Amino acid sequence: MLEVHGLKKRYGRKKPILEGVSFSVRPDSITCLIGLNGEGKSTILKAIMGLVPVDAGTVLVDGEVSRDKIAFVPDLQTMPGYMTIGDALLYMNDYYPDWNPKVAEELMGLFKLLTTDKILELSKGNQAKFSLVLGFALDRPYLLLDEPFAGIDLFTKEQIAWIFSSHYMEGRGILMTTHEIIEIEHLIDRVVFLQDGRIIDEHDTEEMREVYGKSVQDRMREVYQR
Amino acid sequence: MQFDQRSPVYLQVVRWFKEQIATEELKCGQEIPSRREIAAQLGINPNTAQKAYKEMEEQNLITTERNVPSKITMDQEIVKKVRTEMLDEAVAQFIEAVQAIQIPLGEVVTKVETVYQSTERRKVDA
Amino acid sequence: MKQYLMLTNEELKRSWKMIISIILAMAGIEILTVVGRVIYHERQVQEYMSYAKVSESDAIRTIEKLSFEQASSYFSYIILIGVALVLLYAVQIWYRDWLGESKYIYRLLLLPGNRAKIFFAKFTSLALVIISFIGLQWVVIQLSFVIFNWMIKDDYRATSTLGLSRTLKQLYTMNLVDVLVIVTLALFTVSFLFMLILLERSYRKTKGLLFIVLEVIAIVVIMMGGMYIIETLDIFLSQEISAIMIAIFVLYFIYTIWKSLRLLKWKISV
Amino acid sequence: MRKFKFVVILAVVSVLTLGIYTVFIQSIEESDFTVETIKGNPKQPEVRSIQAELYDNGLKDVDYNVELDGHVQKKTNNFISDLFENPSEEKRAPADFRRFIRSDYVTMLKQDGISYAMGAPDNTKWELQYWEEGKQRVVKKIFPAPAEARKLGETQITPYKKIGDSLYVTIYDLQTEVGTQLYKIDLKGDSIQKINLSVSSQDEISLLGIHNEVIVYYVMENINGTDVSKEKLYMSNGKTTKRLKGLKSFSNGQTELSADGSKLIVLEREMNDFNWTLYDIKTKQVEKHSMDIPLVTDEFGLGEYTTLKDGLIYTANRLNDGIYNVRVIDPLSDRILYEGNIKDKLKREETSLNGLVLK
Repeated sequence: MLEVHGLKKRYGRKKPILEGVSFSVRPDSITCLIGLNGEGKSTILKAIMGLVPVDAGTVLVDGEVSRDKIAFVPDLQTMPGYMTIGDALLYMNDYYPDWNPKVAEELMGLFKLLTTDKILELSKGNQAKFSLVLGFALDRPYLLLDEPFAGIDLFTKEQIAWIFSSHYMEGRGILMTTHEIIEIEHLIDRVVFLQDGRIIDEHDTEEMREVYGKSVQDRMREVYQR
Repeated sequence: MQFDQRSPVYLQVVRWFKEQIATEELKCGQEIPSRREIAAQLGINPNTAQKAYKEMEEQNLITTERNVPSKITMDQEIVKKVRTEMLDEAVAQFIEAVQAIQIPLGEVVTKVETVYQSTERRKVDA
Repeated sequence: MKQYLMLTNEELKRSWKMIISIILAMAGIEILTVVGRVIYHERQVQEYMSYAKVSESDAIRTIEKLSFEQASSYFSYIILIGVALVLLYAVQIWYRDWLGESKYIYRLLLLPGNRAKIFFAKFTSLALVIISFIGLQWVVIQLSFVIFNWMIKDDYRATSTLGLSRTLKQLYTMNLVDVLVIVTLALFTVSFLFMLILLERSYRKTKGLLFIVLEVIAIVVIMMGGMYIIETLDIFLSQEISAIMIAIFVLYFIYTIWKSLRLLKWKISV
Repeated sequence: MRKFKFVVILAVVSVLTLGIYTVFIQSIEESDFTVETIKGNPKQPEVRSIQAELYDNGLKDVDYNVELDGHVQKKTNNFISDLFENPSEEKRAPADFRRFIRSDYVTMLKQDGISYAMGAPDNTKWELQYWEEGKQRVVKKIFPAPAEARKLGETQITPYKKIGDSLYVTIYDLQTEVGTQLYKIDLKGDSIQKINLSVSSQDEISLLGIHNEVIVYYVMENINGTDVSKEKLYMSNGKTTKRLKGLKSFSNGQTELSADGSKLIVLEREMNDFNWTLYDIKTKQVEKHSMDIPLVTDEFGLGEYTTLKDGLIYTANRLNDGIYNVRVIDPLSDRILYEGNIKDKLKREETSLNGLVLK
């Protein structure tokens, strides 16, 4: 279980962006963190990964404070510009003991990525797919995806969505943020609603459909009263 | 496969299987794909596939022994029950739609017969 | 340890073209200035001979012979430029990870294990660049001396022994301890600069600048305070004063490293 | 290896280039000094105490201390070498003695290997400490300040000379900067006796020498009303004071009473002319002496060092690149007690003379 307790964060003197965020991500499930623009969704992901300092709050993974069990796929390119995909894969192999070259190779094949391509010359779609490879090819029980579908074409989205129904999901707890909720709603096990720096609602999607007959989108409209 | 966002996905998967059984595309005792294969095939999350299979086991539609692919039930009764269940459901929906526009029964019956026969003939010609 | 060295290699690989081009440019310019001075001096003598219609020896007597020391007088300016470039590199080596198309800082902060290796990788890159610059600069001096002796006419040359300008003698004092002292001071400056950068990167804009100013004031206060206390107490022998000063320097050096590592661990932000 | 390529390249470049630099450093020839004695014996006490300070400001600055018996001490300087160098010669003195002499109210006299340090922390008591080279013990004495001295403000005590068991000191009021008083401290009897030199209390006394209780000194008296001041020479035995006339200006050169107390030696040295005058205390006769000394100044116009100490004239003069002539002269008899040439094997033009240190 990936547990987030009481995350608080304020950027300078502005209104605090996180005012005590607490929720948890179960293993072997896909949890989607939903919030309107600027509500601090990716701040939460970055905070979990220790990429931004928090004023208060802790993140526990199976009871310990350690990030070695979480992989992170940000929605931007993280490898140095001059690298080709091949270099990046070697880089990951050098630094990550739990790097799984086999999975990397499989995904590279599935996503039709070439090791000779220069990363910064990749299309936005391919860059997104390559970031996913870097995330999934790590044997880690938890995986954070920040806007995996942002700004990419339909076919790339389908390929990425396919991965969510693939065996690569087994043994993994996924926490993701996305605005393209409609297309992948059926893939999500759990939704967490964020507003004004706090988690205001949490649901098991199948249960919500069975008991209330509501889709995630319906619930969103109610929660955010737009 | 397209999903209705407002009803549980796992039940829609079970229904999909029932249709296959009703139309005997899936024969009794026939092996069905594993949870992983069905998830990939239908584009659903492995947990949902798992839940669907558990539901089908509870409804005795399929039998699963340890790490052997699940099979459709051999029990003809269940297959018959699935067919009637599917028919009832289709008819219920049809009637609800027809009553909504208050057509007398007689007219409905004759309409159904003619349309049913013409589609049968078209199926034979194709 | 292995990862730290690999990271250092990564840092150097990224700026390799820049390092090579700076070294070649500096060497090239320095040699050109020497060649230029020799040619200019020769022309000066020739022109004076024809203009004043005197023999070559008289012309040389008035215009005076050219020594290598004079020919290499521009080296110190070029070295200053080199120092400035190294300082720029010390800043760029951090900021390129935040700015620029790819946000390498994410990857660095996400690497498993201790984040200290990030600091020491960049620190070692700077150290290697600085020491190589100092070493190569000496090679260029020797090379220019050879070119100088080869080009200049014997009787135009003031002395055949290698002479260095006053500023060059400050850097090349023919004593290895001095090289060590210079490198240590340079590394202290780099470490102090790294701390300031990390302060800015952790607290950003206003708060960041505030902390930077505080740190600078801290170092000034410590130095001044230390001196003042020593003066007023006036019980220390000169050796003891030196020992105290060096102790303060070493402690502050360690502080800048410790502070940087702490910032990297707790306060840094992407 | 692929993973460390650039680190290795730069490491190798650093090691190689610094290696080249080290090789070059080793290849620099350092001066090697030999002493050729022309006259006299380097073991003589007056000569043994001489140390010629030479330094080489070529590529590698090195300091040399050459003793006339041929013993050479070499010291290469670096940025931090002088951090740990003890400025005062009392390197091996006990720490608290070094601490005492460091305090700014203390002044020091070195004579015959003994360092006398005196100071008045406040004008109620005088502190004296003296230490003999090589000994661990430091003699400490504290005297109540004499009545006359207490009247002064912050006083500076300057030990002048030790003759027999008594140490002559002059004291000077730092605040009013007026008047000097002379005292004789009996080190055995631990008593302080003021020596009255009949001179107005405003004038500053400059001692020239003391010989069996007779003190020769001069005073800078400014002719009232003008800012011009004239040196007046006196002789006194503490009771009667006599004015000595006949000797024109001498305060700009170095002036000392001769060892036998009979003559005043005034040494004046201007580059190439090297002369001194003798003034007989009794006969008031003035004799001018001179000696020609070959001097070839270096490119900066330097190359000579001359001083008068304990009645003898010590002079060192540059003859050529890397050759220095050293002489010890008895001014009374014009006799050259010692003469020798310090020769640098390399005949380097960068080698220059810093001075003579007389221990």
